[in-house]
Amino acid sequence: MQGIGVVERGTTRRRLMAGAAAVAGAALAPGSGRAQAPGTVKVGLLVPLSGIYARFGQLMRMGAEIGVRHINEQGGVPSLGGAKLDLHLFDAGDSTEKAKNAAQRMVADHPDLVACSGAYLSSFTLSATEVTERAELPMLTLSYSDLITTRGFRYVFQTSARAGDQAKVTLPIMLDLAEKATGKRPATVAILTDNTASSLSFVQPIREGSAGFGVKIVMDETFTPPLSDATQLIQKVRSSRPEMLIMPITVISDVKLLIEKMNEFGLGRGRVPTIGSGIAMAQSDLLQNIRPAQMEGFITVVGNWDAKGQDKIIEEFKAATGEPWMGQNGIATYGDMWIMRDALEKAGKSDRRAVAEALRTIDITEGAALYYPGRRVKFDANGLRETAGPVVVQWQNNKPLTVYPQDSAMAEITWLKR
Amino acid sequence: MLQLEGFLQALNAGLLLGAHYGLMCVGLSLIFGVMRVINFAHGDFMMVGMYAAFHIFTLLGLGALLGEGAGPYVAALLAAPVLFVLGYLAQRFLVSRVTGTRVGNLEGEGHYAQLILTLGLSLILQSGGQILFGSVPVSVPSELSSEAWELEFAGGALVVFVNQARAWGAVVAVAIVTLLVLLITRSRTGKSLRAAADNVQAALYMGIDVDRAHRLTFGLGVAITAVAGGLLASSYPFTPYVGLEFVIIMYAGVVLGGLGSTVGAFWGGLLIGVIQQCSALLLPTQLQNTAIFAVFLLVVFLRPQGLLGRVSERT
Amino acid sequence: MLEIEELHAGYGGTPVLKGVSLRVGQGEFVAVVGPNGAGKTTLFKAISGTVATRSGRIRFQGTDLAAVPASRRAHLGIAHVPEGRQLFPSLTVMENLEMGASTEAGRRDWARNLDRVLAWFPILAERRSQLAGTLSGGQQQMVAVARGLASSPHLLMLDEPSMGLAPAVAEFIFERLAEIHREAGLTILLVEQRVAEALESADRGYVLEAGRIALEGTHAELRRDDRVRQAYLGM
Amino acid sequence: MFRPLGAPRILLPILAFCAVYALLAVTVENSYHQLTLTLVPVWAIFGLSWNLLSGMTGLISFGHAAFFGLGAYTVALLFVKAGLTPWLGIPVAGLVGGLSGLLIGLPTFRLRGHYFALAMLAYPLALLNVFLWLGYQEVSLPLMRDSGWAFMQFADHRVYILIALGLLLAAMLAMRLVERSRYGMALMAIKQNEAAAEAVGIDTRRLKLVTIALSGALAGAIGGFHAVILLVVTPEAVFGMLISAQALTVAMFGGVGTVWGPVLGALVLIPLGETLHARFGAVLPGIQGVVFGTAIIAVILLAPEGLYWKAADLLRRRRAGSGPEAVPQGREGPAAPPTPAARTAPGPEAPAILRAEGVSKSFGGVRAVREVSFTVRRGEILGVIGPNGAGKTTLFNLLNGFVRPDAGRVLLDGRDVTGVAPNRLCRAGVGRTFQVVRPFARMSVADNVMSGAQVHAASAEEAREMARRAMRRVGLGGMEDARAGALSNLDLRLMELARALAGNPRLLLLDETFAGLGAPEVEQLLGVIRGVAAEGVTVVIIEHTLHAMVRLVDRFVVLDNGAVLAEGLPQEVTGNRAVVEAYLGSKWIAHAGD
Repeated sequence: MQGIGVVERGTTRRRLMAGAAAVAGAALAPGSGRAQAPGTVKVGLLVPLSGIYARFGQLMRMGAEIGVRHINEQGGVPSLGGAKLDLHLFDAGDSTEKAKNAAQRMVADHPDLVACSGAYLSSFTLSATEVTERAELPMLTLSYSDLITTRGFRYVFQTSARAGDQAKVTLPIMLDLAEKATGKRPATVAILTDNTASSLSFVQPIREGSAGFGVKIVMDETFTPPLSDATQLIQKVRSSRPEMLIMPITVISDVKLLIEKMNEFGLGRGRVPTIGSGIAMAQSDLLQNIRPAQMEGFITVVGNWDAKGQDKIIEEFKAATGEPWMGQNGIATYGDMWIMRDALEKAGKSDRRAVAEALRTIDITEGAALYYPGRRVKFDANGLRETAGPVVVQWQNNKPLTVYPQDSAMAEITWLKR
Repeated sequence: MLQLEGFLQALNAGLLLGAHYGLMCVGLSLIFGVMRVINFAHGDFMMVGMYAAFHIFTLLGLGALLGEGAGPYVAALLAAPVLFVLGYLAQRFLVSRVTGTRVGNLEGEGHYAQLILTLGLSLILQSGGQILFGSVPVSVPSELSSEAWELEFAGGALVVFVNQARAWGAVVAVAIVTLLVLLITRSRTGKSLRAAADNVQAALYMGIDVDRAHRLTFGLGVAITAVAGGLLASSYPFTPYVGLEFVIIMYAGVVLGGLGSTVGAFWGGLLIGVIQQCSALLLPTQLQNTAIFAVFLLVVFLRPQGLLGRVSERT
Repeated sequence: MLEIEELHAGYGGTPVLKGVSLRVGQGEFVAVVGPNGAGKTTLFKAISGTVATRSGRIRFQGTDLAAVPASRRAHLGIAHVPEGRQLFPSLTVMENLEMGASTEAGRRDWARNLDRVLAWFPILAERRSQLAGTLSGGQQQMVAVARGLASSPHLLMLDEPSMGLAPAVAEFIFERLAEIHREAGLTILLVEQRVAEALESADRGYVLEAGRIALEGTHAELRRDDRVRQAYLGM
Repeated sequence: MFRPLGAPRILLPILAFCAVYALLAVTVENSYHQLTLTLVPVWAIFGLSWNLLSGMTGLISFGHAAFFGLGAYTVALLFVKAGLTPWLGIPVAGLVGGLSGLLIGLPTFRLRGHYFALAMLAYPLALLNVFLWLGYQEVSLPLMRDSGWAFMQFADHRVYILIALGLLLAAMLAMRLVERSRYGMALMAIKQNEAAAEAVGIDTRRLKLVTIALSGALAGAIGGFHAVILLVVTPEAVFGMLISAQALTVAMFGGVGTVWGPVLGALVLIPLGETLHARFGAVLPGIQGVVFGTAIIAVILLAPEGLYWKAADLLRRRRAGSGPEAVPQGREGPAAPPTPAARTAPGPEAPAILRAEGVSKSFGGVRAVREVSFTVRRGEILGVIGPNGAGKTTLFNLLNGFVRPDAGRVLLDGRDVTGVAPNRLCRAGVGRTFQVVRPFARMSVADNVMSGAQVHAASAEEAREMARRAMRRVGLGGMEDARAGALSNLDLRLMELARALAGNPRLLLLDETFAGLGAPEVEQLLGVIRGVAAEGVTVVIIEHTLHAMVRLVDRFVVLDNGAVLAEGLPQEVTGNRAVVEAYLGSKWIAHAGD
């Protein structure tokens, strides 16, 4: 990127022990020698940059870097004399322990950080916020887990709707839509979910309240990702003949196996209307792994997505990264940078406690708010964004397009008739 | 009828997937059988094999050349020589230093050193893989991965879908295992590998270059597992960290079949595929891997030498 | 053909051979006898390279073996029939013989060697496709000897070929060895506990005790020696 | 090294290390460094737990994450569901770990070698799936703002370091005590040679179970503490394969089978991994793994047995080169004890101590021992001779319970002991030596001998005294501190004999004790054995050659081809034509008249 991402420096040198000689070459990283300019404010991004989740972290990094560039180009933080944001990256690695270590490193080595964003996986966010909470460093996150804002923490701010809430909002909309398209309200639903925390929270209200939604659950299967074969799961879908399938999946390889198997069994492309949760079913990585035509009609519910009115940013993101669309990870961290800027602007000083206080009281429908569904940034007492609702994305013409909420929608939702 | 259909469907999926597992296990088993080394990095070598297949497919334009039907299989086979060289070199420069005749004086016959070394190797392959190949999951494009032959029984009341990509993969896997068995039972090289496995000292007395036999074995074992990975690469998106997901399956399969038995390893892998897919008929799907471990432990306790293993390990 | 000078060898920290010197001439049949643990097997292993030499020299047909790796020594013409047979149990009898013929000479002369060993040990022809691990002790020993011969060696080294065999079987093996020595003119170095058979067939013998050569001489000399009688019978 | 427990030389380094570490830790202000300093002892303890099972018994476990994870979940779930403080949760976690160790050990100890290692792999991975299935994807320990101390939540992270260090200190001291105890000796004996351990009376199965329970308890407790540090428990993070690998890595990297190994391993690897991660994780993601892996490989190629052993060997070599202290201490007296009281061979009327009745055993169709019957009289020296491969060692294995006969009985003092486990026979007074002596090369002679005394002694002190006495009996007095690896052939034999004698057996089975000895050495050993017999110990000795035996034994049993060929007084046997033929071949007889 443009060298906005500044790696940690300073104290790390002392820690270099046995590995020093071997890695001396790599140590000459770009930007590592740069002194902090007087008019800058340090913000952090703690995401997995290595290990099995690195891909997601990379996308989040791209979004944040563009966000910071835009903010700085547009005058930084006016109330701080136009101070520029200075983004620092921290690698959360591939385990909760590494994520926690990185968070500890972040707060210990950078006492002047005012806010941070992260940490992709909800378990990483959970362990990282244990650190940031104690350090009184505000942390913005898009993790869906219900646990994040139910622990009584005061320095964590969840920008997306919790998975359970997403399902509660989405399901009736889907049922209405089906009724409108087919003339018949779906009465049977099948649930096929992996057993990650966010998927389980998504299906929980449906399992518990199916009667309230007026549907009957005809199949309910939970599997441990990653699958090695989807045959018998899809066979169960096939034999239970649901009118709608709820299928929250988090791992790309499972998406491929399940979707291809549905197509193989003649259930794909809307034959069994399928609603997922999370970004795995709409990620650009799918293009490398599955024919987009096979995705046609699939719907997934996410926390944030490319929305109407963001074309310029999206185009820039696409040009800078070569990605075909921006997606939740890019847009969310982009927006997080703007929330940080707006909170700094409100706080009027470069201090983490002041920023946290500003976040607790912020209520805007402009600026950063434009990058979030609901178009408003206001956090409740637990740190959950009040108007955060689900964003519904549907594959249409080989692309996942936002179809809900209305003010963000880039296309009309369609319900393929059986 | 529905239950029967479900069973047949699961069995069919299990057999097809199991053939892929079997091939993977055969590679690991070969190395174990001849060198008595537990290769922790075996799954990561398979990962490199998957990437090799992917890049061979893309760079040689196999999709355009052969189509997305046959192309992926050719790519998988072409990954073998690449991985053979990699395995050969890894044995030549690293593993050989803690195996074979050099470790007689080491604590635990060098097993500790072998474990740590292959763990280190595993780390390097994974992390190096991330640097070289990136972290975007990829798969080899195949037009067969969502195509099935529909077998109708009972006048169409019962339909079994046989996935074409997996079916052809299973055919290739069986063919390779057959070729390998012919190689090690019929050819002089194969026999000398078995001789080196049976008795290192006696093999030396015969003038068999045991070090070379070990290099061949490591290369061959890695290459075979790489082909299995390449075959899966069209239906399974992978990242540099995919090895860990399969290495456990490989160990279980190899032990089930009987440590050191090449054919046994194939049956072990096949059995694991079947258990994994059929367990969901009885147990929650979430526990399908637990079922593998349960059966694995059961078999090991009842028949410690594995299904086809010899009664005692070489001492 | 084989000259050993002041050989010291052993495992880890324990020396086993403490200065052994020994010669085997072209076409000779030489026996080495001695109690268990005297270093007979170590001596053989040092010759075929699986035990490291500390000091001293081993020359075979003029070549200093120090520079020859273990796996190449068979190719020079040294066949080692190890103690306890050490067959390849999961290979068939024929495959074991084939492995014996791993040397260039062995492959070249395969057909001739096979005819010869099957003539000397006809039972092997019957058992050709049986797994070697399932044979009886005597048959296994025959395979071991035949496997050694299959390499077309210049020197055949046999380590306790009678071990664990019934006397009649052991005698059969010794008779064959004598026959092989006579007919093929093969140089043979034998380690044996059955002193009489060993010395009967051999031209010369050495007595190895505690890593040193205690005695040497022709078979007649040794057979008459009181120390040999005492050492091996306690008479 | 042959010193009573608690000797400063053993404990001082540990105390000094912990003191230095603590001093260093309290001066560190940076909370991230504090975290790293906490994790070093955590992983060191986990490594120690692995070391206790795998390093000390030689059974490699790939599944230590099972205990670790159960411990972590115990603490987390007790906290969340029952509000139980980790101060109590961690001990419970230890208990859970210990119990799971027992449960896992019971079936798994039936397996050996690679099968054991790989079977262990299955447990944590199965548990991982089970915990996912149970719905414990993410368990978060609640933040207790007002009662931090009560719930092990400290504002000052240095408290965590001190707790972790305290646990490490306790674990290291405990491990050191274990190492020095009879129990530790027994573990060492198992690792060296499980059969020999059984033969000196160690109930190997029970001991292994105790060990896996202790190891599991330690791993469970530290898993629980780790949950307190991390505050979030997920199945992948506690049952994952990488956790099991972590235990292996720190222990093997630092040195297997020593207290210092895992500590050294953790001291190097944890900060190294962290530093690499911090420095390069965000610059060139992945490079940290490459460097880390390369470092591990480089070290293991240079020091295949781990840092500690490499350092120890280097140090010893240097000391041996310069200092006089390395020269082994002299013996107290001549190797042979003073001329023993004259003994007379018991006559045919003497009572039988051991009887074999029609004992047979086949291995894969080969009849190794066929219908062997004979009697050992109390107080005699009986020689069992026969050519190599005649079945002598198999017969010994049948006599002391290693192998169960296919047919026939073995009677000890008239009581049927057929198939009774060797350790129980040993307790009943049957000692045994082995053909191949495999000492703990790096341990002192006394420590080697002690392993034979420990089951018969009430305390380590007593065992030490018994070992000392046994060493004097065989003429090794004064050699206590010599390294077993540096002993001569004869001294090794004497040490093996002392080990068998340390348990004060009534009946001693000696397997090829004279192998590899020169004539003067044989004489010395003959004297020792005569001395032992003179003290009233019955001796059965297997030999391959006759020559020394005729001057030692009262009576011979001659085996050939698995069957008794002859039995009788030395002069009868050597004159027996069949015996001569079996030994020397018929040709000898033919020439005998020359």
